Amino acid sequence: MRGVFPFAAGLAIMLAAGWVGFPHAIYKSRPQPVDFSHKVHADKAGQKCEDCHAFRPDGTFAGIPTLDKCAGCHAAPMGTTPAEKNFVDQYVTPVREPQWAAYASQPDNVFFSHIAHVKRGQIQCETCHGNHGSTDHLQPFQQDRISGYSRNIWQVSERVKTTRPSMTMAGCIDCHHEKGLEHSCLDCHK
Amino acid sequence: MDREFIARGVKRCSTGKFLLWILPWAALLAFGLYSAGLCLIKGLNQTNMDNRFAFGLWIFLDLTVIALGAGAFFTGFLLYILKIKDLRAVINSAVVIGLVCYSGAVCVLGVDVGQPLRAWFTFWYPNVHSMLTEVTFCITCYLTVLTIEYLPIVLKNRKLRQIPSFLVFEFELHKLIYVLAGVGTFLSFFHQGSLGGLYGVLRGRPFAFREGFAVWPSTFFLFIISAAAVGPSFVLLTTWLVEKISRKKLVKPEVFSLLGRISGLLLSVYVLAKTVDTLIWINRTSPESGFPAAQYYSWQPFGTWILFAEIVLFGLVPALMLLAPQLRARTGWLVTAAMMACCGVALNRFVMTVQTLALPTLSFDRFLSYFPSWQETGTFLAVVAFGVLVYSISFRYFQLFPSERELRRF
Amino acid sequence: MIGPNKNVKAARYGMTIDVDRCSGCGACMVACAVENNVPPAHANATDRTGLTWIRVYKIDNGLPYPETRSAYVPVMCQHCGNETPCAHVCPQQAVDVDPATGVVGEMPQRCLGCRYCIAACPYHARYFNWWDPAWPAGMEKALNPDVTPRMRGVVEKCNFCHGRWHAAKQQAAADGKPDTEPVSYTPACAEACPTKAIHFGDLNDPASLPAQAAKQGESFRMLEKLNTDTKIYYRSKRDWVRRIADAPHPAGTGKENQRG
Amino acid sequence: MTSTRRDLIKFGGGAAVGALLTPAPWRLVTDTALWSETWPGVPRVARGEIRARYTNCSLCPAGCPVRARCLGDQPVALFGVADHPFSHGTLCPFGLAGHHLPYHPQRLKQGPVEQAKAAVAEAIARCGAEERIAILDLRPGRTASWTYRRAAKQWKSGTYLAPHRILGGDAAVNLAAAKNVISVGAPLFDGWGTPGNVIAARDKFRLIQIEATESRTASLADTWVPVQPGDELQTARKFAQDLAAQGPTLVLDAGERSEILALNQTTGALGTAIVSRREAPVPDSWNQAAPESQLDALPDRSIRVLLIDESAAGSYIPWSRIEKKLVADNPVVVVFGSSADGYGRHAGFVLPTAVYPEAVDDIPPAVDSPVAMFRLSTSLVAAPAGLVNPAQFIAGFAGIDAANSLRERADAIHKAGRGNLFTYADAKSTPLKDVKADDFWKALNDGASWADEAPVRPAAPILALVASTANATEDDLPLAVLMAEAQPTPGSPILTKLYQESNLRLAANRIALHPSAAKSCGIADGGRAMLQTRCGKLEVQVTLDEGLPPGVVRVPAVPCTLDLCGTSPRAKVVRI
Amino acid sequence: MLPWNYGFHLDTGHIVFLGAFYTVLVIVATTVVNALLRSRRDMQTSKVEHIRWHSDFHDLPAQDRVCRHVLTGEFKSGECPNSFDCRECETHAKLLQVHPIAAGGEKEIFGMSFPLDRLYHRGHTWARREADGTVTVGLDDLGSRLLGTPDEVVLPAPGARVEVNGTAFRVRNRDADVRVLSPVDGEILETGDADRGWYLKVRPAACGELPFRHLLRGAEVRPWLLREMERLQLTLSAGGAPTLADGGVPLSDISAAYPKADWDAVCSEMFLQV
Repeated sequence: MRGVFPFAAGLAIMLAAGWVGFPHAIYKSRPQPVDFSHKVHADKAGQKCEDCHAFRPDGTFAGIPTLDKCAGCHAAPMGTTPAEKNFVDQYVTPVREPQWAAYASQPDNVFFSHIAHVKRGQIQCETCHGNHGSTDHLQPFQQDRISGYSRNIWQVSERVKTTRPSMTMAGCIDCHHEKGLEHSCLDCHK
Repeated sequence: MDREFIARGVKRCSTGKFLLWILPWAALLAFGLYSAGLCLIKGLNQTNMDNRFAFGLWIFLDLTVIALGAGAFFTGFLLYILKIKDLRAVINSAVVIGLVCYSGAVCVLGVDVGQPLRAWFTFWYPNVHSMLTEVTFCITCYLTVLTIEYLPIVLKNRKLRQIPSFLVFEFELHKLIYVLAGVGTFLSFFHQGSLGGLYGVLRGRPFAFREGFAVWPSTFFLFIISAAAVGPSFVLLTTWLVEKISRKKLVKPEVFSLLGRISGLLLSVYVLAKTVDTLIWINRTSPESGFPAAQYYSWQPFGTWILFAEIVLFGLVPALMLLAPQLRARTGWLVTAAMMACCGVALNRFVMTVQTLALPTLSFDRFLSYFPSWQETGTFLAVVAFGVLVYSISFRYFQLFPSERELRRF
Repeated sequence: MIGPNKNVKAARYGMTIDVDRCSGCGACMVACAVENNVPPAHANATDRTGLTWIRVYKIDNGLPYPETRSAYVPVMCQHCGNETPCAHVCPQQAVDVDPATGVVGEMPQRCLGCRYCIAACPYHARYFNWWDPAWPAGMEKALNPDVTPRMRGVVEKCNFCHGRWHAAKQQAAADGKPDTEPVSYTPACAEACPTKAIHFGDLNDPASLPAQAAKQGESFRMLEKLNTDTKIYYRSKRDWVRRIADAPHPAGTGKENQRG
Repeated sequence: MTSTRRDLIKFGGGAAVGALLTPAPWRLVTDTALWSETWPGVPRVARGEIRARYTNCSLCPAGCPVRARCLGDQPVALFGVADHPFSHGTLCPFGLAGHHLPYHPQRLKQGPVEQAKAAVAEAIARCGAEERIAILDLRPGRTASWTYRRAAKQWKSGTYLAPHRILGGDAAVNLAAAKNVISVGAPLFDGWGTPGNVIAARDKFRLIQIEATESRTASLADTWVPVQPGDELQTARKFAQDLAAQGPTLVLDAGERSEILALNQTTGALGTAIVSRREAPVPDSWNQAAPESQLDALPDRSIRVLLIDESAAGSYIPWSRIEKKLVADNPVVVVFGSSADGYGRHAGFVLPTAVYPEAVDDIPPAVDSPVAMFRLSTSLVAAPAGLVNPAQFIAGFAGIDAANSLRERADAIHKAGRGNLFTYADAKSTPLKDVKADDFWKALNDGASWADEAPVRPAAPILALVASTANATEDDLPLAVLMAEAQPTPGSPILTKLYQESNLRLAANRIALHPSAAKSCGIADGGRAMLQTRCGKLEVQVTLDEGLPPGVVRVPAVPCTLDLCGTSPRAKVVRI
Repeated sequence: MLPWNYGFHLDTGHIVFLGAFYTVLVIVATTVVNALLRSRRDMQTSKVEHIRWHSDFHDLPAQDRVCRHVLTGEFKSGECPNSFDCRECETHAKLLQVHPIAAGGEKEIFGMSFPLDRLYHRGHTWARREADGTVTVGLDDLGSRLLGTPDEVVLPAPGARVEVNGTAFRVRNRDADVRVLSPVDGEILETGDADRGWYLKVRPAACGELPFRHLLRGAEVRPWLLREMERLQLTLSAGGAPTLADGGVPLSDISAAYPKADWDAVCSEMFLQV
């Protein structure tokens, strides 16, 4: 019996470390520059996703809007929230682009065409970005310390139940596989 | 000082003398590891390989040592499966040789790939149609098997076997060794073959391309036979060498002769098969893909002499020498023949790797030659040194030749 | 990998290259390197260790001066359609043939750099990154955003400018076209060729120039007897040029070609 | 003791097993593999909006229209402007990579500007009666050239120097009108004229290439006539006589040798394939400018101050010819250029200039443009601080204002109201008279080219022929020198594809020999050797080329070799 | 490699290839695990001594493993299949019925005393059945001369168990470290020493004749000893020492007489251990 104890101890410690400690340790996280509320903009301003996250004429996706887009409405504070005031003082007035971090940013070698999925595939934003569009606060941005890949903390992933950030290749493949659109690596890699 | 580690009743040189022997090899190993480190950290630009000579000294080395290491599986196969009891005298030695060759080869492969961090992709996303996948899987599996086969030899060490659990485990594991021998044989047959297939499937390289049966080109089978043929020869060679160096009688003469006979038989089969294959290739395979076979030998220094040397000089001749009882009886002839057989297979692997890449396929392309850089050579030497070290240590502390003790009396 | 969606109309992108028009200026090589973020050579690189997805070889009729006559042949990945030698041997599926386009794709992020595919390729169209890709300070700003640079230790090769193909598909999506029709686009080499010697198109589309050129008598493909069914059709009125498609001449006549 | 050790081992074992049962090790394995995609060795590409901007390439007088694919403001790729009436959307390999020039490692960014100013001012002050202040302009015909001529006028001993040229100035070539072209080594498909125009015209004329070696042009010619160096003239004459009957036969020559170009007077090319070309209008106020004069016309040892504008590459004059014109006691030589590899090697001061596509400059019409042209090379990327604009630098000394001479020239052209304006963005050609002055200027800056109207019946020019200086026979030097096609120095770093990663073109540090010639010098392929001529020696690497005649050495056309071989056509190669 | 990995298709290639791969893995793994379990069981059933003897016996030179009946010349040749444990040997049992071993013989052999009241083990120990049913165990004359006056004798504590061919006690002399093999199974009652002429008093695990069947006796002793003397000579000569005085009486302390001999090796030979 006594002989088993050290073994069990080692086992327990590593299990704890690996399952509890590691998943946190592997990510370094930083807060977003502005505490932006998608909720407020969706409800009060009554905007749709594509109002701000627009497509360019050549089909490329503009992603997170630049300051001038925000300044269009927020030249001066519209509401009373400190977050907005801070935003206006810190960025709009001195015309300084906020350094947003994209949760769902894909690595350099991935070619992801939003328009092909949204316009052609008729996929809702929520399918990949979850309830992000209706949240009140921006969660801190998490990034893998080793690979530097970002973690899409918003995705409601049906299948990829791992500690890897979701919106992985496996996730993409699944859908493409079902639709028979899984042709070659270079479909989605550049 | 390390007396209690050395088996009772066998003579071993003094520790000092042993260290003196080890030292140069250790130095060589250190140098080799340094050059290998350069290749890993600075990248493969440290080598003299290029976009035409994508494979160089290392792949040639891998193919050769794996062929020579075939003694491990084949002796095991003969002893445990075909129950040729006399081979018990060399089986341990054969296992160590195998282990050395395979671990060396795998290490070099680790340096040879451009992105070692991704080496596991081959296991995780295998392309089962690639010969290289077959090679990778089999070699890693077989290396594991060899390590397990090596374990009993280690545990039988005089000091270690005093620990009851070791003694018992060794005893029980040794009872099951034939299972591992069987698995090893299966794996070896496949990867020796797929190493040949590696080049035989290159339809873009008519010099190497061969037709075959099912998914396997003829080189697949040629490599199996040649490896099986040369394995015993190499065991014979090393045993003889160790006897000379340690100035001891290690195995009975009849074991030498037996090894020679086995090697000779298989070698003659190989030579026959190789000849047939070559004829088919010259008269059908190569011309059909638009390459008249004659031209391969018009690029100096690769003349037809190389074909002659490969098949006749280092194939047929040693085969006959090994089959002639009266020649086999004389150690000198026996060893020479074994040596020639080994050279023959090395030459064959050289032709497969280097000549294949040196020959141009496009009419306006150049015939290229390649000479390894010192970093490449260093890595190569590291494998040799590693082999000698492991073998020396094993020989000193483990019973590589069980009959040594009784032969000691005569 | 998996067969394409049934209702996707498969394309077979290919090229026709008029050797008689090629002036050997090298514009295609430069345009290709710029388009695909191929780095400048390392100081120690040579024509044997360099990276040129498309390479213009100078060939000649083998006669001594002044009877010698030469021509220039751009050689890039020939995109074999039949038992593609490189895709067949890659141990980890880093090379595949897109059934929807016929393009042989190399996936550098999947490649482990065993270089087996280089040994397998009869056209010497595959290149290994012997060095870390390095650009002079500031020049990395000028990299093409549609193509990611490759790391050291992997193989790369021509993929018919798939960055441009992506862009074309994206544009098609923006224009509301269905993704079942193959898009038409032009790789950098074809666009840059000053003498218009290179033409790119869908071999499945009879109207396309390559499809028509392929039928002409003076068209030929490299090492046709290997039966690799390549998608690059060369074209020349000169017999001796068409003969280069055959296997190398024995050393007697085929001289060492120092150029190209 | 042993029990604790055993416990330790057990603990370790448990830990190992435990670790294996967690995601950690597997995740680490995956992450390291992913790290190998993003490790420091791999640069990250920027992302953003792609847009097209237009300019004209100023690497050579062809001035091909350029469509720049820009990420934000940064050009990431250059292409020609398709359906441009003259260049037909063609760019040469050097133009295709022009946007890399600002990042060339050898590119100059600082220079002794103030010291140069002081030295020049001082030298001008003590400039003797017989001594001159000379401005050497390698690419005449630009607006900047006019500034230099105006400046030269300001000094009593000011002289404006330009390389001697028979074609490309007042006389231009009209390939479209040629029935035959006899080219004595002229690199028609290798940097001569406007590539797009030459290729477009190619199918209409018969090309006879008279050249010792089979150059690119020769390989595309209808006939390649291999000749021994020195026999070109006779051969050209023979062909000229035979072909003249068949219609306008244009005779071109790589080195613009008068005796060869003179053949045009007998082949009916004058007035058809060679036409006189009037220069684009200039403001009246400029008209009292110094004339263009030739270096050889000056007495030796007469130049006190020499200002060389190398920023716009043109034909390179071997230094030995310049050097003997400089005064003996420390002349002041200032070179304006982007690298120190040219005249900078000989000059007292090298002042850094902007390079394409930083610089704003206009490009004179190419030799094959029958009519005048005016197009701007506008800056696509911001130039670094500390650079010098040669024109304004020199204008400053002369006390004239050249700040917006380009605009003045544009207005002058607009005032004349001739010709058409072709705008690149919309590929539209509009008569200039229908365009407002400001729109004209704006269009030029956004990418456009103005072409003068063609005269109703082209006039025959008087060719500026000069008596050729016979070269001393140098029989002790066994090899005749063949200059390879010109190459921009420095070019884009990516040009290693042509010079190093394939030997498609002859690299600056290489020479080519026939194997037998190399053998006789005992040199193997890639061996190092010393190239020796009357003017000096240079260490080079030897490339074997069976396409060469045995008696010649092929030498790349870069400043250092031009200094060496430019004036002495024979050389010898010695193994080292 | 796994069904959910990218590029996995359920086609023949994958099934055959990966099938073979996983089979190999399973076989190898089960073999090792199997060996581990067996050895664990052996440890628990304390068969260590048994296994050590078997392992040693297996490694003995072939000509040292000959059957006792070869010694007596009943057979030409034959290795002992039962590692010198004649108790379960049918051949031995049969032979005994045919002609039992002659009780005779002499007690003086080569000037060494081999009293007839004892049974001899091939590892040079003897066992004497006492009247009280116990068994005394000691080194035979050759054994004690080989070991001479030991530097150290490690005897098991009373109450410990010994088993046939297992270690009875350890003797150290010069560089030799000898495990003296036990002739009998049983429990140790008392320990003696060289002066008392015996080392162990054992209560045998079983009584009757069978437990002693494997021991040499009577007329068998002489041929056996003859063979032993040959072996001794061979080992000594192999060790480079001069041979024994021909047929002469061995000295009382042989080891002392051959300082140059590798005594550890000699003893390991003579006391049947590796």
